[in-house]
Amino acid sequence: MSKFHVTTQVNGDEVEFLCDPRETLLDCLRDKLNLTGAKEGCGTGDCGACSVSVDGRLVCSCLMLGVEAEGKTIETVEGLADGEVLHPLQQKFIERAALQCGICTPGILVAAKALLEKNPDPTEEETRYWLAGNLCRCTGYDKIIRAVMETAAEMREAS
Amino acid sequence: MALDDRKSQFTFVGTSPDRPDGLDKVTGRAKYGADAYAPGMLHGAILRSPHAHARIVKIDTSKAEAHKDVKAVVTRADFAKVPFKPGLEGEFWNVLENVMAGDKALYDGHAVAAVAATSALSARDALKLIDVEYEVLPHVTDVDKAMAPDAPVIREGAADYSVPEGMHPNVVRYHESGHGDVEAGFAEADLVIEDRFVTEATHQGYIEPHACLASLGNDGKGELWCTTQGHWIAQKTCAALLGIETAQLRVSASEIGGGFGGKTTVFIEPVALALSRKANRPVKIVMTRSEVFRATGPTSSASMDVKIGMKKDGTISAAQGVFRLQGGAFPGAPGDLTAMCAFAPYNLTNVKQTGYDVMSNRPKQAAYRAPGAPMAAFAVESVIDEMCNELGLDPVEVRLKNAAHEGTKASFGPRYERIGLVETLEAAKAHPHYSAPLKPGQGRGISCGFWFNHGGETSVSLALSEDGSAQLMVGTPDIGGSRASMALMAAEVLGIPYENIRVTIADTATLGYNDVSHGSRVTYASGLATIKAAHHAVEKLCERAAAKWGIPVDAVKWENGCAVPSGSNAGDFDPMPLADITADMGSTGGPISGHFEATPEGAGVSFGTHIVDAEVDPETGKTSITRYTVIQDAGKAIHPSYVEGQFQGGAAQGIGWALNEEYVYGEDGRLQNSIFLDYRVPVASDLPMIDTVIVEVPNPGHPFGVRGVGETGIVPPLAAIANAVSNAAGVRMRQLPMSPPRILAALKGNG
Amino acid sequence: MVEVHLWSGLRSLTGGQQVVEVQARTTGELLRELVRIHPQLKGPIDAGVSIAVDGRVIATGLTEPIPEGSEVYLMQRLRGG
Amino acid sequence: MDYHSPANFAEASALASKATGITRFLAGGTDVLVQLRSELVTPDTLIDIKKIDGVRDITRNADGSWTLGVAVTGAEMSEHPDLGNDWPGLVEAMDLIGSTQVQGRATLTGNLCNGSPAADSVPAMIAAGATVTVTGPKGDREVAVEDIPTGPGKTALTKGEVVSAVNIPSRGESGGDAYLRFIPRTEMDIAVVGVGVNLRLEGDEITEARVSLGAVAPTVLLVEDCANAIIGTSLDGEALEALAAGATAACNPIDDKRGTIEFRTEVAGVLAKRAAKIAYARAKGEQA
Repeated sequence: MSKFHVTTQVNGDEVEFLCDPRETLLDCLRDKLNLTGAKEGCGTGDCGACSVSVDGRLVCSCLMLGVEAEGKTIETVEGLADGEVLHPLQQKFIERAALQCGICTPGILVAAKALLEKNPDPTEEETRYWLAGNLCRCTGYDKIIRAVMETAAEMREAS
Repeated sequence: MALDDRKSQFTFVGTSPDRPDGLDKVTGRAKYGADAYAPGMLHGAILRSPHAHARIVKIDTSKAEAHKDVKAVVTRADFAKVPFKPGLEGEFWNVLENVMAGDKALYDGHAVAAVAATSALSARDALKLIDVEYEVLPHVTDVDKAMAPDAPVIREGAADYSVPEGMHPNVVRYHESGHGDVEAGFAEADLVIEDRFVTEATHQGYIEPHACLASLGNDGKGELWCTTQGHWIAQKTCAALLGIETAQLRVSASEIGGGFGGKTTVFIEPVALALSRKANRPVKIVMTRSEVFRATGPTSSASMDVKIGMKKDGTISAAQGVFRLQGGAFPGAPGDLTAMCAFAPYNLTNVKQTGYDVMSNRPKQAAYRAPGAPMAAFAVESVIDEMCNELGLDPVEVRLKNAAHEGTKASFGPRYERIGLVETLEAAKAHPHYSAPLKPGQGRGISCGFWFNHGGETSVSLALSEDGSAQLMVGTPDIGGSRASMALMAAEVLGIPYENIRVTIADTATLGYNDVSHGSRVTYASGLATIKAAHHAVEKLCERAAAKWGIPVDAVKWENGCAVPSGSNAGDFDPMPLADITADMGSTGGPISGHFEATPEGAGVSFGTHIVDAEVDPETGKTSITRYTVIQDAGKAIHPSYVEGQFQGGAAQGIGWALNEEYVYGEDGRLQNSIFLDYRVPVASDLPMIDTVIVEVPNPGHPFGVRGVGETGIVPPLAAIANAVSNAAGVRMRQLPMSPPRILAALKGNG
Repeated sequence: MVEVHLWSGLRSLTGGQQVVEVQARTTGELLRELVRIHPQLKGPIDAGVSIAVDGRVIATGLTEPIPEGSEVYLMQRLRGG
Repeated sequence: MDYHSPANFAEASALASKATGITRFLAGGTDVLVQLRSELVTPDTLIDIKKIDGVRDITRNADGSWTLGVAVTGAEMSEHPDLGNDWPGLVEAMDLIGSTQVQGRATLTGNLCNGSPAADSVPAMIAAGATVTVTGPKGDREVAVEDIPTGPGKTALTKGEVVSAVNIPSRGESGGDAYLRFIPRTEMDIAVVGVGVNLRLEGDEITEARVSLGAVAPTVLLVEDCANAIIGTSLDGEALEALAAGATAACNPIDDKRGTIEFRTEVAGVLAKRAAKIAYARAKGEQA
C-alpha cells in the first residue's frame, strides 16, 4: 500500500508529510506534525475536540483525510496566539474559568474564533447553536458561553 | 511558636485568580494521555469480544504474530497469576479479569487479546488476524432479570459474606441498615406512597478517551504515562497484574481530560505494559470512543422500591427503600452506598434501607460522581414530591420540616456533625427562582441531595527557593483547577503571592502515596496537606529567623509572609520577609521544605438543593430545561469560580442522565449506542445558564472549613428534573431517562 | 467501654446483636476486639469498613482515638467518584 | 485502500467501473470517514470527487431552476444569498445535519447516497421535486431523488455510476416549503422522524403539494395521501387532521435505540401538521 505525499500550509508554515489514505487529517496533524493541540474525543465528528479551520472553514479534522489537505491552508489552536500575545478568546477563557479539564478547550477556541469572524455580535442562542458540535463534559457550558460573548463585546469595542 | 491551623479571615482564599495551567491549556500545548511519544514507540490495539457471554475455546494468534509490522501479541497468559477471592476482597483479580478475559468473555467489548505494531493502522489490521473460537452462552443485562432464579450465572463463588442464603449467585453483596420501626411508622402516617423506580446505566462521558504510554523491561523496571485520576492506584494495580514490585514501576499522570470517577481504575495500562515487556519497546494505547463506551466503567443501572409515610403536616413518619444495582460482570455496584445515601438528608425516627450488588453481562461499573447516590435521590425525592402534591404542601417547607441538622441521627447510623442542609433549603426558599412565575406547560421541581465525601491517603511536599518562591508537589491529578486552589491555600499560610507558587502533580517516584482524585477529596485532603506542609515550612522559617535574631523560637510568629518578633521581643526587630530567610538558607541550616503525610479523616458530608424548571411539549414529549439553580454547601470556597464550575458541571451531567443518556443493549446483549451520536450527552444548545449559590457552613475537619464539592452536584438533578417534568406533564415519571418516547407514552396513558 | 453500633445486615453474624460493647482506645483496637468477640465479623471487616466516632466518619484509619463514651457506628467502606 | 481524485465525472465513473471490491465516492466525507474509522466499511477504492471542476458551484439557471454541484456544503447553501429565499425548507433541512463543523463538509449528495432513511435533506429534496444527474458508463441520466434510495444503505445507482449534479426546480409563484424533524436534543442527533412539505397556492387554496416522510420506513417516503389531504383546502383544521392521519398511516417504522414505532407514528402526524403550516405561511409570503 503506497503512501501519499502531501504539501499543505499549517498556521502559516508550509509542511509536508507522507500518509496512508486511511489516515485522517487529525492523525496527520498529531502524529506526523506533532501538533497535538487538536484532540480526538470521538473520531466520528460528534465532539468537536479536533476542530480546525481549513481554507477558512471550520471542520472536524477527524472527518477529513490527510490526503485531502493537499494545497490547503489549515489553522489549528497552536496558531491562535500572535507570538506571545494570546487571542482575546484565549485570555478570556483563562480569566473566566471557562475550562476545567481543558480537553475540549482547543476545539472550542477554534470554533468560537470562527463564530466571531462570521458574526461579531452573536446572541446567546446563536453562540450555543454554533458550539453545539463541541462537547464539554465539565462546565455545563455556562462559563464558556459567557466567555465567548464577553470576548465578542470587547472585540467589538476595540475595533 | 504558636500556630493555629484554623482560619476564618483570608487574604488569598476566596479569590478566583487565573489558573496556573491556563496558558498551556488554551494554546494546545498541555500534554494529555494521548499526547506522549517515546523513541522506538509501538502502537497497541485490543481485540474485544463481540459476545455478551461466551466461553473462549481457543485463541489463535499465529497469523497476527506473522504480520510484518507486529512486534508482540498478548493474551491472559502474559499476566501474573492473581488469586481469586469473593466480593471486593479479590479486587486485583477482578481488575485483571476485566482488562483481559480469562476463560470467558463476560460482556460485549471484553478484551481477549492485544497486539503491538509499528503503526496504529497496522495494529488495528493485525487484530483481524487473530482467530478466537467462542462458545456463546446465555446472557443477562437487566438487574431484575439477573436476580431471577433462571438467570444465567456469571460466576459462581463471587458472593461475599453479606449475602443471605438462598439468593441467586449473581447477587454478590448485600446491605441492610436503618433504625426504629418502619411498620409502626407507616401505621402512624396519614399518607403512604410506595413506588418502583428504574434508572439505566450512564457513562461519565469524559471527552478524553483512556490513553497511556508504557515501557517495561524483563528486569521488572517500568515507566507508565497515563491519563488517570490516581497514578498510585495505577502503579499498585499494574504491578500486581504484571507480577512486578510496585516501587519499580514509575507512573506519571498526564493532564487529564475529564474523569468523574471513570478514571479511578485501570483498563489499558496493564495491557500496554504486558505488550511492552514482550516487545521490549515502549507501547502506546489510545482507546477509541466506542471502546470507552463498551469497555470502561459506566454506572450501575438500578431498580428501586421506595415507600414513605407522611403525616398531614408533612412530617415523615417512616421511610423504607430497596435498591438493586447491577454493576456488570464483577462485584462492586454501590448498592450499599445507594441505600446509605437514600434517606440521609432527613431526620427520621423510622427508616430501613436494603441494597443489592448484582452481576450481569455488562462492563465492570466504575465510580461516577457520588456513585449510587443520584439514583437513590431520584426515587426518594420523587416520592416526597408526589406526597407534597397529594397533601398540598410546599416541597421546600416539607424538606425543611424533616431536614437533618447537627446532632441528627443519620439514616445510615451515626449523628451528624455541623452540616449545611437547612442553609441550602433556606437559600432555595429565598432565591428568586423559587418564587418566579411559571409559564403554561412548565413545571418546577426541587430536590435535595447528600454525599459522604472522602479523605484518603495524602502526601504533599513543599520546597522553598532562594528567591522566596515556592514549589508545591501534590499527588492528586488536577481535574478541574485544583492546582489553583492548592496554590491559594499555600499562599494563605506562607503569606507570599499566589503567583509565586508553582504547583506540580508529582509522579509516583517523587512523592509518597496518594489516594485517587475521587470522593471530592482533593481540595479537602490535598488542601489540608498543603496547609500542613506550608505550616511545616513556616516553622523552619521561624527557627531561622529566631537564630538570626538570637531570640527563642517561640518568640517568633509568622505574619503576612514575614517572621515577626513577638511577646517580650515584640518590636525589637523589623519583620523578616520569607525571601530574606531563604536567600541564605543554604548556609543557615540547609534547604527549607515542608511536608505532610497522613490520611485525613474529617472530610465532612455535603448537601445540596436544586431548583429546576422544565417545559414539556405535550405533542412530542420533548423536554427543555428552561431554568436551573444549584445551591450547595461548600464549607469554604477556596476558588469560587471553580466551585461554581463543579456545581454547574454536576447539574449538566444530571440533566443528561435525567433526559437522554442511557446504555441501550440489544436482545443479543451488545451495546447499541457506543458513539456520541447516539449516547446523547447535553450539547451547548440544550442547556440554559446554570445559576449557583455557594453556601458556606465550615467543615470542622478542615483548617479552612473546606468540604468537597465535586460530587454532590450530581445527586439532586435526576429527582429535581423528574419532579419538574412530572409537574409540567401532569404525569409521574418513574423511569430514566425521561426520553421523549417515554414521556409521550406516559402522556397517552400507556407508559 | 465503647458501644459499637453495627449496621443491621451484620446481625446474622453476631447472633442478632446490633450493639456490641468493646474495650478500645483506637479504631484499630476496636476492630480487633470486635473480631475477638464475634469471629464472624472478620468477613465484613476484611472486606472494608469505615467507623463513625461521634459523627466523624473515619474511612480507613486504624489509629484514630476513641474517647471513652463515644458513640461509634460501623459502616461499610465508603468509596468515591 | 486506493485513493483517487479524478478531474472529471467520466473519469470518476471509469475508475469506479473497473474497481474491484468496495468502492466509495468521497464528497464531504462525513459518513464515509465515520464508517472507515469505525471499520464498518473500509473501501478498497475511494474516489474523491472534490477536484472536479464546478462541484462547488451553486447556479441559478435561466428558467429559475437551480443546479448544485455535488460538493456544495451545507454551510455554502446556508450562506448563499438567494437559494434560501427560494427553498428555505431545503436549505434548513441541510442545515440541520450535524454541527457547524459538519456543515463545513457535508453535502446533499452524500446525504442522499448514504442511503439512510433518516437523512434530513432527502425528504426536503423529494418534497421540492429535486432530481439528480447520474453519470455512468453509458453517459448521463436524470433520476428523481425519491427513486435513488432503495433500502437502508442501498441506492439505485449501479456499478460505475456517480451523482454528478443536483437539480432543484424553479420555485415559481406562491410556493413554500418547510422541513421539520424530531430529535431528542436540540442538535447533533439523527432524525427520529422527518417531514418535508412543499406546496403552491392560488389565493388561500393549495393547488399543488408534495409531502415526504423520513425515518419512518426503510426509505424516505413520498406520500401522495398526505398531499391529497391538503390539495384543494386552505389548510383548515380538518385538512390538517387528514394530513396527520395520512402521515400516520404511511408510517412503517422500526423500534430502535432512537425511537419506538408508536412514537414515530404519532410524531409523524404532529410534525406533518407543523411543517405544512410553515410551508403554507411561506407560500403566503409571511415570515415563518
